[in-house]
Amino acid sequence: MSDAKRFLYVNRKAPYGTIYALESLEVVLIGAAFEQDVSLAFLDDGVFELVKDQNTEELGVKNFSPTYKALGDYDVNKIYVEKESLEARGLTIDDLQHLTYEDEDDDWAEKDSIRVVTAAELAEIMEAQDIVLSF
Amino acid sequence: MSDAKRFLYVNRKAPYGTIYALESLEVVLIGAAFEQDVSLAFLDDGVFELVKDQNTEELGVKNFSPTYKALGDYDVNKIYVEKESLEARGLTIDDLQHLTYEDEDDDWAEKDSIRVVTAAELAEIMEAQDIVLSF
Amino acid sequence: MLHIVNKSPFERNSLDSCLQHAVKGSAVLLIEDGIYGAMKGTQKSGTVEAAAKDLKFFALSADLKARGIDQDRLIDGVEVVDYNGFVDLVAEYDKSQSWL
Amino acid sequence: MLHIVNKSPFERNSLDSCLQHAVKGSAVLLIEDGIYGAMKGTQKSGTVEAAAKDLKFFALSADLKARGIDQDRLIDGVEVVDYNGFVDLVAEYDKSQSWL
Amino acid sequence: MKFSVLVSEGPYTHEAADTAYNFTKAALDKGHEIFRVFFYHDGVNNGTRLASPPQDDRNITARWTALAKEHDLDLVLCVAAAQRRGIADADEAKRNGKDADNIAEGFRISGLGQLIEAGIEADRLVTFGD
Amino acid sequence: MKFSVLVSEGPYTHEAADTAYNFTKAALDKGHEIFRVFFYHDGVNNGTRLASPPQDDRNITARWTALAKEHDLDLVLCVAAAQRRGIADADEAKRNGKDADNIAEGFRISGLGQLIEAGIEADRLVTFGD
Repeated sequence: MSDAKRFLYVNRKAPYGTIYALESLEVVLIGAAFEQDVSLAFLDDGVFELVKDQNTEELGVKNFSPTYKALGDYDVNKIYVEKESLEARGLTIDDLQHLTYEDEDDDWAEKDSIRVVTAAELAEIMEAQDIVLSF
Repeated sequence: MSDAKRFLYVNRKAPYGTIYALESLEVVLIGAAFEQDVSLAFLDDGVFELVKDQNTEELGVKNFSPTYKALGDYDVNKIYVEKESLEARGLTIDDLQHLTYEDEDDDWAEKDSIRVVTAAELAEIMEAQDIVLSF
Repeated sequence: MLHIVNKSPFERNSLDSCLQHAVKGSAVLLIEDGIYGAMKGTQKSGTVEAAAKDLKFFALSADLKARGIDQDRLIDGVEVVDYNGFVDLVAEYDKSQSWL
Repeated sequence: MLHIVNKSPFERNSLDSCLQHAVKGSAVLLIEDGIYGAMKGTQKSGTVEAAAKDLKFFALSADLKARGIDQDRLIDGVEVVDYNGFVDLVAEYDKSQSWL
Repeated sequence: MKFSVLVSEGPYTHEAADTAYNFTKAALDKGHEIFRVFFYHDGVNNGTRLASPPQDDRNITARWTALAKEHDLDLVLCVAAAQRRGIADADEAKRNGKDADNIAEGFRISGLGQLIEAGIEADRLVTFGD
Repeated sequence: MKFSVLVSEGPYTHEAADTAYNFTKAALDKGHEIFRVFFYHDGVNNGTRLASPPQDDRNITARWTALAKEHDLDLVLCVAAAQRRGIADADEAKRNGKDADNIAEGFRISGLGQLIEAGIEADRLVTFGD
């Protein structure tokens, strides 16, 4: 992994209103095969992408939210959610899907993928990347 | 004109960043042939559409702002610009193009097409329409 | 008039602008990402709560459900309608304005 | 890092969000409708003026001219660059982030 | 009641294309008349027959085509907007020297005047956009 | 220096399509290398040959085609995004049972992996979008 680049996928938009959340996820899944150092950031309206119990039957579009659950299987387990963005929207971590991964360095123990961070912490995370892809 | 419908074209977006300002103007010009009662409203970033001295040479796209000057010839002379939107953007009426028309009921005297109105006045103007088209 | 708002109030100014231009007795229908404006307990709830004295608020059920926003999270007085209700609102009010 | 903002600060939250996440020493390039954020005397000027203590601001000349915004209307310290300057900024900073 | 519908965004990218369809269908199901559905701006991209969306998702163009067939709907793509964005029927392709066309069944290309007429003739005009 | 460019919006509707072109051209003129221009989301609509924009305005697709020819540029349309939106080359058209294709000269269709590779291989990746 020493040659790996640090890729951050920044998600700032609500799901369904536009396609960016869905097509961003498609990039992440394809990108997982490239063995890079991948992180995802959810801030601003992007935090709405992870809200649980999405049901698109009446809307008549594909519900892509279950796919977030698969991220752990793709070794995508650094998922940063911004505290200030949640608070501004009246959300807590309990409103979001519970995303986990199995830690191969810790006897495959199941661990949380989501880490709630402050805007200041997220700013440092962004600064530490090689590539920032925004959707 | 008794059967005419009152059409209001609402312009809320800046020019060039998106095509809506230009394609809205194309509707207005075509619509002018239909002998309806036409008004235009410029509010929010829409007020930027009327800013004078636009020069798109370096950008490499068509400068469509001279077309606003033609509106008077098409009998489109009720152009409402919102005072609060101008003020929030540090603009005054002097920053905008001077749009005029010739008043056939007043010996073809040249008159101003732009009327600066408050948000409250604009709300009443919107309410008085039959059709509101937003861009 | 029926005002239709389809953008998130956290991302854009369209709900704010709509509320500044909706006269007393008008209706505001929140659709697509606009439904986030109907949530209580957010940074934006106060704006809608204040406006609800003079305006009727509606939110589209298909868009609430798609986004996992349960009806009990909505500001008191916001009425949930389905697409049939959307059609009825358009018919009931003499015109509509979409705040794009 | 070079932050790139292409939306009007009056319409969207992208400039605000960018400024909340740009660390000291970063640069912010305003392009397309984002150039309105560089104007002085607006409701939003204060945000950029305050941020200018820690960040360098640039605005793209092609977008300023297209919109009829003269250089003397810009906040003090905002540097105007052309597309060549845009390329130089991308090369100078180790990465860029577009606030879409 | 007689409705006209204006669709200002393309398929999949903005929900407007879905909301417009769901609204139109609900209006028809309730017995209202749809005078016309007019596609402007990127809305004209709803009328291409070359799209192949994923099998597990809706096919927006096919849905419009089916609704048009069932209810004899008038689906009009603005000619100026279509020219800018590369949507053409056989006539337009020929007129502009193109070697192919891509318009889907049930759609037709016409002028902006059809939008104004849609506003004049209908009791209500509803806009779906970005 | 080696740049990659990501274009996320279609032509004319959003200025992103223009800015991306102007940036790419300036970078080439300054002697930089463009590893790849990748078109995603509605960006794939930049690659249709069926558009006929007004004569007094720029032709965005033709401009890319000319730049690609001059500098041997790699212009890649994302296959998944292109399928959703109806942009096809001859192979894609055949594979999806379509009777026509519409891709413009100088563009090719390939997978999303090409975007990741563009990020890995270039010194800088710049995104233009809405």
